[in-house]
Amino acid sequence: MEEVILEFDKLTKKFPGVVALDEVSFDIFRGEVHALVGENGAGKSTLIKIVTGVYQKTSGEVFYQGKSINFRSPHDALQNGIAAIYQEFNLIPALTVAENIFMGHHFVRGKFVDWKKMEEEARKLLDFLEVDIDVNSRVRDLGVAKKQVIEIAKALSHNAKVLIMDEPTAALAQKEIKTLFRIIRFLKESGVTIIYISHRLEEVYEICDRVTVLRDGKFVATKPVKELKVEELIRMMVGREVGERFPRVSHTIGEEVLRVEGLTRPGVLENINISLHQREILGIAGMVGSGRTELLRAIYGVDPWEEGKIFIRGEEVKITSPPEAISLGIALLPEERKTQGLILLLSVLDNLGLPILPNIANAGFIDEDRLKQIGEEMVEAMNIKTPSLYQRVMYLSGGNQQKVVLGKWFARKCDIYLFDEPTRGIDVGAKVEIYQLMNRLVSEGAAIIMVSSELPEILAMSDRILVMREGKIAGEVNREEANQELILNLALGGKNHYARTP
Amino acid sequence: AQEQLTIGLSFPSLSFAWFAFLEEAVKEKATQIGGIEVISLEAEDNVAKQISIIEDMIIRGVDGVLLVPIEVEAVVPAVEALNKANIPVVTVDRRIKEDAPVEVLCHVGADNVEGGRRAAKFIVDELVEKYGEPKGTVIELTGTPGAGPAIDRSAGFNEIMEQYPDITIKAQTANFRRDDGMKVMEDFIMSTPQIDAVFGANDEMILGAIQAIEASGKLDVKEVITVGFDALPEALQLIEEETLDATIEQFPGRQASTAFEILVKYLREKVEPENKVILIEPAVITKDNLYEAEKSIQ
Amino acid sequence: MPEPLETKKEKVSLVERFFILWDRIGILLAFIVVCILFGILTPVFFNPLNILNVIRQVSIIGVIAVGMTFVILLGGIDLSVGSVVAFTGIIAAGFQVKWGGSLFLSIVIPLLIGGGIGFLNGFISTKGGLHPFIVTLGTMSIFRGATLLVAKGRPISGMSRSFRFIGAGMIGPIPFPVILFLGSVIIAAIILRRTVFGRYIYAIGGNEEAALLSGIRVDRYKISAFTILGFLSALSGLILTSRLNSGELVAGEGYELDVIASVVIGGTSMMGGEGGVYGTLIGALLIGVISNGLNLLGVQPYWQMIVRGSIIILAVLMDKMKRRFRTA
Amino acid sequence: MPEPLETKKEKVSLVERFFILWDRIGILLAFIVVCILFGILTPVFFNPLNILNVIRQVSIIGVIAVGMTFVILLGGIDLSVGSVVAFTGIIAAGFQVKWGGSLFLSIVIPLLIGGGIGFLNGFISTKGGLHPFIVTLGTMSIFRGATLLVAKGRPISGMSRSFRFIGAGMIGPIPFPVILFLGSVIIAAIILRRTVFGRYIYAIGGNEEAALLSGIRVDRYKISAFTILGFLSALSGLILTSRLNSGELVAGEGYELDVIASVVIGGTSMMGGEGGVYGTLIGALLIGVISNGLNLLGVQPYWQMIVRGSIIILAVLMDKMKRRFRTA
Ligand SMILES: Nc1ncnc2c1ncn2[C@@H]1O[C@H](COP(=O)(O)OP(=O)(O)OP(=O)(O)O)[C@@H](O)[C@H]1O
Ligand SMILES: Nc1ncnc2c1ncn2[C@@H]1O[C@H](COP(=O)(O)OP(=O)(O)OP(=O)(O)O)[C@@H](O)[C@H]1O
Ligand SMILES: [Mg+2]
Ligand SMILES: [Mg+2]
Repeated sequence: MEEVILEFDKLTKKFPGVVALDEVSFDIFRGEVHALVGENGAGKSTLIKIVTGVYQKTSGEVFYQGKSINFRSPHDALQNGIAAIYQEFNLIPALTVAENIFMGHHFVRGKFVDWKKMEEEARKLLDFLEVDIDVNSRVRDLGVAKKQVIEIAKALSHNAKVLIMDEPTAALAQKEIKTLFRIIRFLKESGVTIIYISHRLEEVYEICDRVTVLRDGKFVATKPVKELKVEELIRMMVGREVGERFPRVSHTIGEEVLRVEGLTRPGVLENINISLHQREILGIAGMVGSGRTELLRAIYGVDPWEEGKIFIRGEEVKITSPPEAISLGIALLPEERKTQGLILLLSVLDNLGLPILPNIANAGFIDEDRLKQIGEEMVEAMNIKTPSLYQRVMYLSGGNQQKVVLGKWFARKCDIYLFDEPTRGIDVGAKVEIYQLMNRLVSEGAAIIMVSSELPEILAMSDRILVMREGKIAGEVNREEANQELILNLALGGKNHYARTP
Repeated sequence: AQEQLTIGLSFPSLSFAWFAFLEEAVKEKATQIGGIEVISLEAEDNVAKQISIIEDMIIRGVDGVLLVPIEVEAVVPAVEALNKANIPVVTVDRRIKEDAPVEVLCHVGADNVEGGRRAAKFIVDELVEKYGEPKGTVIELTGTPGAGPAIDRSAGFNEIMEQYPDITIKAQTANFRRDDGMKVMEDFIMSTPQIDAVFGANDEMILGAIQAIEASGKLDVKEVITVGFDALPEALQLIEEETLDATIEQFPGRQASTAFEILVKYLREKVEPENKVILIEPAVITKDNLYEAEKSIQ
Repeated sequence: MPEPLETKKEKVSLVERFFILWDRIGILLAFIVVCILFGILTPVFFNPLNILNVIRQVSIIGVIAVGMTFVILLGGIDLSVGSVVAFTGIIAAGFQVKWGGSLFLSIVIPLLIGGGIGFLNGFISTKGGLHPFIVTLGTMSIFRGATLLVAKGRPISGMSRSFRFIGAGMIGPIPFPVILFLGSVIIAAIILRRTVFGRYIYAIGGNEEAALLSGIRVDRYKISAFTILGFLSALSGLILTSRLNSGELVAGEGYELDVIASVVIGGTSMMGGEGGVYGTLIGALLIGVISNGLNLLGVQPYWQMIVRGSIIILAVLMDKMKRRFRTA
Repeated sequence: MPEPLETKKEKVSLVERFFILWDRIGILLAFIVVCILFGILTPVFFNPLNILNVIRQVSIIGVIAVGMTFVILLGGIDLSVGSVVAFTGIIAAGFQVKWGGSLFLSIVIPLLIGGGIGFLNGFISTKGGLHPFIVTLGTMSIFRGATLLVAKGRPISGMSRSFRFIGAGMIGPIPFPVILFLGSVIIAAIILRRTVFGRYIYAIGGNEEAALLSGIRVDRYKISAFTILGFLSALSGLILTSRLNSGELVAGEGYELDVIASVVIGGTSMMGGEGGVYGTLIGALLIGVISNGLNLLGVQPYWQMIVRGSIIILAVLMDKMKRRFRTA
């Protein structure tokens, strides 16, 4: 008989206008890896935030090691051996990696912080995670993937009995995920209980023992993973049959719309050449920190670059700011939704309308009806789960927030879309819808560059794939000849891909 | 029985002791006369606020107003409003602009320009005593730039000093504050090798300056001629101790109680004052005539 | 803040409208309570004359607070408003009295100068990448000095009859400054809620980086907001100069605190991105009403300060409490 | 701010150390330039006596600015510091002169009261969920009134010889306030850089939510920071009262601006999370030096204001420029 470590009994959480959790009851065994899955907005993050004391439950009970608990703050949870990696980053940008990892439980010697020990321990943890990050660099200078790794290290640093991971792999590429899984297995061996939330179902099958499915805040089922087929799991999550996971339609590539020649930003990008055509989806693959994000930002005029030329429809352009890029018909979907993609305080509608307001205004006055109509269309098309168009985006679930970021640019017609990890945190069902929207954009004549760390997505959706390594284009692969090994090989370059040229 | 009266008293700021004396004198007088409620409101040295206060007094329906204007001109609209509401007003200390088209029952006050002149004359005399002729370096600590009394006192002071080309005047503002007086004086001590006299446009500033002089180790307080303004008890104390040489007394208590009597008399007995303007001569208080000061330490 | 009132476009009953307003303008409840209290303590408080009186008193700070709402919504701040009041006031007085200017010049030039100073504040802080606190601290000092310099250290008085209308005139029973104040509140509310400009102010204040990546020309909007504030400060300078019939040198000293307080009490977040100008209206009125009520009651000066401070804290606490009860 | 100086722990040459410092304290360059300018214009400026003079003048604002650094690092603000200076000053003077208190009481009680007011500010703003701007605006008014009330409108003067040591004493050639000021800078620097408390201040200011989720008891640290600030404001009140030999009613009026300016000019971000107390030291010195230099030069008051404002803006601009050059 397995020992129950965490038990939920009719757990209910209500937010104004939303029942996030509706009498959810299930339990978690000591030492298992327990997957928690469900559509965006199903209530997964809410559930774990109740466990760690971020939210207070509305009713029901949570038992931990047999005792009813009701933590008032994450501090209490950590004291009791429950640590979590939250869906959104919780790092202090201006502080160093080492400090962030041990935030909340600094090493001290006497009254003073023991920097040396802290750096050492941080280095050990990062070595354990097989990443090469300078523990003295500031978190704000790191890319999303590295931040995610820091979050993992941070959670590990607590030596918790229960470790909760809310989409820890959303920003990670193959290699890091492998390491993470190795660590999860190791922790499991040493008796740690892990709650694992992910939209990548392959991972659930690879690493988890049992899976609990939530739908619309209600408990659906808990099953051992082995006894459950993927199709069945998806049906339990979505409540219906999802067709093809990657619905690709072929389209005839048109003329060149964007050409990048010799783009260089010392230390980050080196001699990048790209040619993008109408009705084409160009995938960009690469390892963490290979410079993909930097490339998109350079084209969009966010970051300055030193050498090279950019041509739009054959004409050379100098783009120095996003507004200029937009006036040339370029749109960027940034990789960090919370800090770069959304105005959290504003409503869903206002966020969706942001790029299009000038187009639907008369003499500066917004056409509210038109805006509302566009908003409704987007919510419908993207299946954004929100109580109303006027809900602040800060109250949406992570995946639904991501959909708003996407919807923002789908609402505005552009010629060239730069998508940086577009489907990060989005559930299986909704992904399909997003791919379909991308197909529609392309068929209407747009061109897309899609940066993604999810290889299946890149492989299935791209017409052509560029692979980046250390700021350079390591190779180009045609759709027909592309496969996982080939791309990984190019991305890794046969040597330690983390080694950065100083 | 006497008619119960409510009298409004509006003055610039209670953070300066001079006005605190004035307020106190009014209240004393009120208890002495009896049957009078005094509503005293300060305006935090803000002209717009003073106007608001008078408007509020009108709404509340006071019988008369005793007004210490923050500024000679800016308060005119408020007096206009008082006239319109038929509420008699007596101005104290500072006079509103003379040709303003408003009715003021009476003005009781001292003349800041004259006070400045007297301070200057005192310093000149002392310099002559010291050097045999009017020469030397004099520091003038002026009040808050733009404030009425600061302008007037400095004007009177410089009017006299301009007549003596051998006297060098170095002026700097210390905002009527003691801490600024000290700070500015410290800097003067650094920059000016020889300082013969210091005039502070109020006692607070000169008291601060004296602290600076005493701490400097370079100048001797007894050597430097120091003159303040307002005759605060502390200043009088220092005159007694011969640290401070003189201060200008404008008799806030006498001004206030005179004005108050006139107002009450008018309200109760409909007696108009004989003179529309009663000026109380400012006096230079030195160790010799300390007893003349209102708050003198008996 | 999203505006359920306008955007929903469904028919809402008057009662509902009131509750929506109530919710949006958090401090309203506290304001009403304070008013009722004063009304009980001193009946003259609710005299229509007194009500107009208060609004007129408030209008000088209020007009600036309307502009400050824009700047704070952007996450900025402006300390120079008081100096702008004094400087533009002196310029207006100068044109009226000394430089033989027409009514037109003595109104238009100060407004242009005010807008210009605002522009300068915005320009230096955005293009120089400096926090507006520092920049406006600098211009606050600079234009206070400039005021004294232009006026040669003396107030300038004696305005023309027509100029005096701005601050002292009446349209029917309503003082003209009240019309200017309420007018600017309404115009600002419309701008903030219905125009692209307004929406972008909220967006920039909410998340500047995201706004930039969405293609909003952040710098331009920031500079515009400061310019509006400078312009409205100059308007306030005109009202004050006209009311006082004198260009005062110490005019506007310390206004920045009252102005910012009005905005923040009114519920606009110092972090930017949240709030609105109706809140500012209530915030400014609350400050005005407290001081008016205490004056009417004849509360002694020392106690006034203590009571005023306490009411302000209690009022905003009450607002918070109310919200807590609602969501509970 | 992470401290490369400490953390690297490798041997660094003196020159390197200087450059690291330079980089950390951005405004240093501007400060040096201003000093050299004044030194050229008026040789007495570099007189050691004058240098001590400036630091002593600065210490009154400076001690508060050290505390304000904590609060601003947290993303907070405190407007009540000036009133705390006045209130604690009057209490100290009261114990010295009127209530026959000992030297001990007239030092300890004001410090406790100062800390208490700080605690109150922190407590109300964190537990009530109010922005500290509003809370401290309230307490600023409350304690200004309380000062006047306690003192009955009159300054209280005539301190004992021993009490006067705090503000006017010397240890060797060094004025005692200078020791208090520089001492508090060093202690604060150590706290901020080496203790858990200090690190949590940065963490909370950098990202409050993240700090909370990392298990940091945010409220506790916030309240502590305000308490420290209140305590240091009281210390400043003691220094001022002792130096002036008088508890002043207008003491500390307007200090909040100078104090915040020192912190912000010193490079601490108004958004919180970045900066440090050495920057504050330079910021406070810069403000003090400008006013001292202009006084030494005998610049007229009007022009002083204009020049002071311009130098402040130029100095921070210069700091920005330097950074730009370096990263280019
Ligand atoms: N603070 C909040 N206020 C109001 N509603 C909230 C809040 N937090 C979450 N919700 C709502 O609760 C529901 C559940 O959200 P939750 O974040 O738990 O979803 P999730 O399962 O984690 O989804 P995702 O896969 O997108 O992360 C959603 O409808 C969301 O909009
Ligand atoms: N502001 C910065 N300062 C210094 N280094 C930076 C900065 N931004 C990014 N880098 C570094 O540049 C490299 C490229 O980062 P980028 O984010 O573009 O990578 P990526 O390929 O998009 O990978 P991912 O987003 O998955 O991390 C990384 O090593 C990153 O640490
Ligand atoms: Mg989630
Ligand atoms: Mg990336």
